[in-house]
Amino acid sequence: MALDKPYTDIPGTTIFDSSQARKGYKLNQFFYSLMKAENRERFLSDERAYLEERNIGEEQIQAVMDRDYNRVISLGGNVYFFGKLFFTDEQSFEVGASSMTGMAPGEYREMMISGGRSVEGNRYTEEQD
Amino acid sequence: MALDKPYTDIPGTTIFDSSQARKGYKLNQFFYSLMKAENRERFLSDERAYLEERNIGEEQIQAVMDRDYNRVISLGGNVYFFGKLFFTDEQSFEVGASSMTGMAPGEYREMMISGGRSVEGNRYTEEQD
Amino acid sequence: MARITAGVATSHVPAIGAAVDLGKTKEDYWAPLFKGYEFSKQWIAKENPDVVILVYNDHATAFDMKVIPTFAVGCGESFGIADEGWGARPVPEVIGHPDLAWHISQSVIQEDFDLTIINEMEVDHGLSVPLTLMFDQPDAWPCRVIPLAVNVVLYPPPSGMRCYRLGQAIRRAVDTFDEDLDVQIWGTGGMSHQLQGPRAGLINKDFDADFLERIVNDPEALAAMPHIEYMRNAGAEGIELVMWHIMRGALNEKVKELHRFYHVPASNTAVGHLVLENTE
Amino acid sequence: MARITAGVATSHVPAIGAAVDLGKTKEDYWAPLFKGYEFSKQWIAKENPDVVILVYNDHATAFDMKVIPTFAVGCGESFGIADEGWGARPVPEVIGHPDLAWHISQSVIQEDFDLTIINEMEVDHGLSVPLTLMFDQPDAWPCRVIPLAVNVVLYPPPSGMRCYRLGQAIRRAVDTFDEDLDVQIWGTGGMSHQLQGPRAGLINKDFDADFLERIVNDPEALAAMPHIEYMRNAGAEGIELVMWHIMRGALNEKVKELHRFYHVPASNTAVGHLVLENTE
Ligand SMILES: [Fe+3]
Ligand SMILES: [Fe+3]
Repeated sequence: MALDKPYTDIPGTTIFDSSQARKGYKLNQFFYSLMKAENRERFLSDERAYLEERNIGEEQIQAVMDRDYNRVISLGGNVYFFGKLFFTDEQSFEVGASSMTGMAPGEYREMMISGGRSVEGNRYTEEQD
Repeated sequence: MALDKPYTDIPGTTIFDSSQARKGYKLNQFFYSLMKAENRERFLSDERAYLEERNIGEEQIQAVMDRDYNRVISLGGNVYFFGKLFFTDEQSFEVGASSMTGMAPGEYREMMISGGRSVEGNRYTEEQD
Repeated sequence: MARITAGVATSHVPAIGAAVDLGKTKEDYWAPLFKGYEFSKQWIAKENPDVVILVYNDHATAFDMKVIPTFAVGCGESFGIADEGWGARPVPEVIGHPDLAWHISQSVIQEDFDLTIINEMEVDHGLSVPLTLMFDQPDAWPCRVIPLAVNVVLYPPPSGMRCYRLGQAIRRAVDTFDEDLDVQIWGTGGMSHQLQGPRAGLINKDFDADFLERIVNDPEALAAMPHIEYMRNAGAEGIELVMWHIMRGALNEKVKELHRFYHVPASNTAVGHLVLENTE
Repeated sequence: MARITAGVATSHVPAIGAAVDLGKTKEDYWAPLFKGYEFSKQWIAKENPDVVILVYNDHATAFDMKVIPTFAVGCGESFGIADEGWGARPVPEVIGHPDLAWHISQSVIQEDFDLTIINEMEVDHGLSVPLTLMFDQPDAWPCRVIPLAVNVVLYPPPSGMRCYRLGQAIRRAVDTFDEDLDVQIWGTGGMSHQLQGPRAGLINKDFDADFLERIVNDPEALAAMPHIEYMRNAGAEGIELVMWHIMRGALNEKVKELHRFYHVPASNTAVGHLVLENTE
C-alpha cells in the first residue's frame, strides 16, 4: 500500500509533501535564490530572462510572472519559498496570502481583524459542496 | 557531570569528538578545500600563502607544512579531512597512515601484509608503560 | 550545574519583526499585541538567563531543498541574521553557546535522537522575532542562544510526541552540564494559521485555547495529537505548534504558569504566548 | 510490491577503487582480494536487483564541518562522483530512485527516525567502491542506488542498536511500496582498521571473525555492542562497522549465508564481505 495522505480532503489546502516537493524542486530553488539582493535586482529587471536561466518550465514561468500563487502551489511551489517573492515585490505576507483567496486585500484584512476565517465548514472538502 | 569520554585511554588514538572538532574547525575546513583542483594547485604553488589566507593559526600552518600528522591531530585535525592532503600530495593512504607510526613506509607495509598491528598490548594506555 | 529555569512559547510572525524595526508598535493594529509581551519583558530582565535554547523552524532560509534536516542544532560560535528577501533585519547577530550546544547534541544522539549538527548558518524571523518580542531592541542580545531548527516545511515533520521526548532528552543533557548556567527553553511558531491557498487566513480560537491550556497542564496527552489534526483544525501552517512540545518536554511535569496571552491577528496568524516557570 | 531480497556487506577502501581504476587487480598484492568477490559478481549478475539501498559513510566529502547529519537519505535523481583530492574516480554517475527514497524517508520519519533528506550531493569512495567491487567496470551501473549516509566521522555516531532499528524500519517501508521491485541493502565500511596516530595499522582478526559470525546468526545481540568496543578492539575507524547493522536489520531474523570472505590487508584495512539471502 502507498503512503497514507490523510490531508488530501482539507479544502483549499495543499500539503508540501514529497510529491509536491519533487514537482516544485527547481521552482522552489528559484524562489530561494531571491534571498540575494543581486538576484532580486536581476529578476526584477528582466523576469523572463532570469527564470529561463534557471531552467524551470514555461507553465511555472508564467505562473510566477502572473503572481498566480494558487497556480504556483499546484506546480509544486511552497509558501515558505515563494514568500521570498512577496518580499521581493515589497508586499506583505498578508497581501500575498490574500491573493490566493479570491478576496481583495482590504476585505481579507478586515476578515483577519474580525478573527480570521472560521474553521467551520472548512475542515473537509465534502463540507463545501 | 561532564560527558563520558571512555576512549581517552586507548593508546595512540584520538577520537574526533566535539572538543577536537572545535579545536580543528578551520584546519579541517582547509583540508576540505583541497577537494577542488584549483585550490590544490594554489596550495601547492605557495603553501604558506594559501594557509594564511584561511586564517588558521601558526602552529597549524607549521604542522601542515611539515606534514606532521600527529601534530595535525593534536591540533584538531581529522584523518578523513587530512586524507585530502595525502591525495593532494599524490600519496597513498597507506603511506600517509604510516607517517604517524614512526615506521618507514616499507616497514609499515610489511606489517600490514603480515596481518597488521596486533591489538594485544594496544587496547589500554596502561598496557604500554 | 546547569538547569532549565523556565519555558517560553510564542508565535514568530515576520510582520511582528517589521513592526518593531519600523517603529509601528504604538499603532492601533499592533499596540494590543505588544501589550501582551510587557509582563514577559520585565520578567526576563529580572530572570536574566545565561542561555536560551531557541526551538524554531527555518522558513526555507538556511535550508533550501538540497538539505532538509529533521532536527538541527546550532553548535557554532555565532549566527548571522538572514536576508529573507527584504534585506536582513536590523538586529544584533546571535551569539551561540557551543559548549552547551555540543554537550546537548552529543548527549541526545546517544539517546537515539538522530540530530544534524550545524556549525554555520544564518537565522531567520523564526528565531529573531521571538528575541525581539522578549528583549526589544538592545545593541546586543543579553544572553547566548542555541538555535534548534525543526523541519516543519516539508511533510512529514517529526511527531508531537517525538518532539516532547526530545525535550525530555534535552532536559537530561542540560542537567548534566558542569557549568553553572540558567537556561531557558523557548518553543516558537504557530498558533493557528494558514498562509497558502484559498483557505488562507484560517484561525481557530477554540483549538488555540485548548492547546494553550493543555500544553501547560496535560502536556504528554497533548503531544500525542497526530499531524492531521493540526493541519485540518489549525491551518496548514498550524503544524508549527509541534515545536512547542520540545519546550514543554524540557520542563517539569508540573509547571507554574506566570503569563498567558492570546491575540488575533498578526498578519495572517493567531499569536499565542506563555511564560512557564520550572517549579521545584 | 517491493521486497528486500538480499543484503551485502563489504569494506570500502579508496585503494581498492584505485586498483580497479588503474588496472592493478591482477597484481600479487590485489589478486587475492578481488578473488573474494568473484562469487558475488556472478551472483548479482543473476539476481539483477532493481535498486540497492547503499548504506555508507561520507568521508568529509559531501558533508564538511558546516552540516553533519546523523542519517542522510539521498532522494535526488542522480548523484555525481566526488573529487576527493585526486580527481573524480572514472566511474558512472549514480542514478537514484527518488520514488522509493522519498517513500522510505517519509515512512521512517513517521516512525521517529530523525532523517535528513538530501536532494543534491556528490558521493565518495564509501559508495563507489562497493559498486565497483560488485559490478566491476560497466558503462552505467546496472541498477538504481539510494545512498544512505551515516555519520561516523564525528563522535558520537548513532549506536549499533539505533542502526539496527533503522534497518528494521526501512524494511517495513520497502514492504509497503507499491511498485514491484527487487531491492538489496548493502552495509559498507570497516572491518577493523585505524588510519590515524601511532596505533595506525591496527587489525583484529579475532574481532572481525566474531563480528562476521554474529552479524549473520546473532544480529540483535551484536547490535548492542557499545561504541567503545569497536574503537578499542577494532581500531578507531572500525566504528564504521555500525553501518552493517542497518543492512542486517532490514533482513529477516534468519538469513541464508551465500558467501563469506575475509582478507588482510587492503591498504590499512581488513576487508570483510558477506552475501546474505533473505529466505522466506
Ligand atoms: Fe513560522
Ligand atoms: Fe570508510
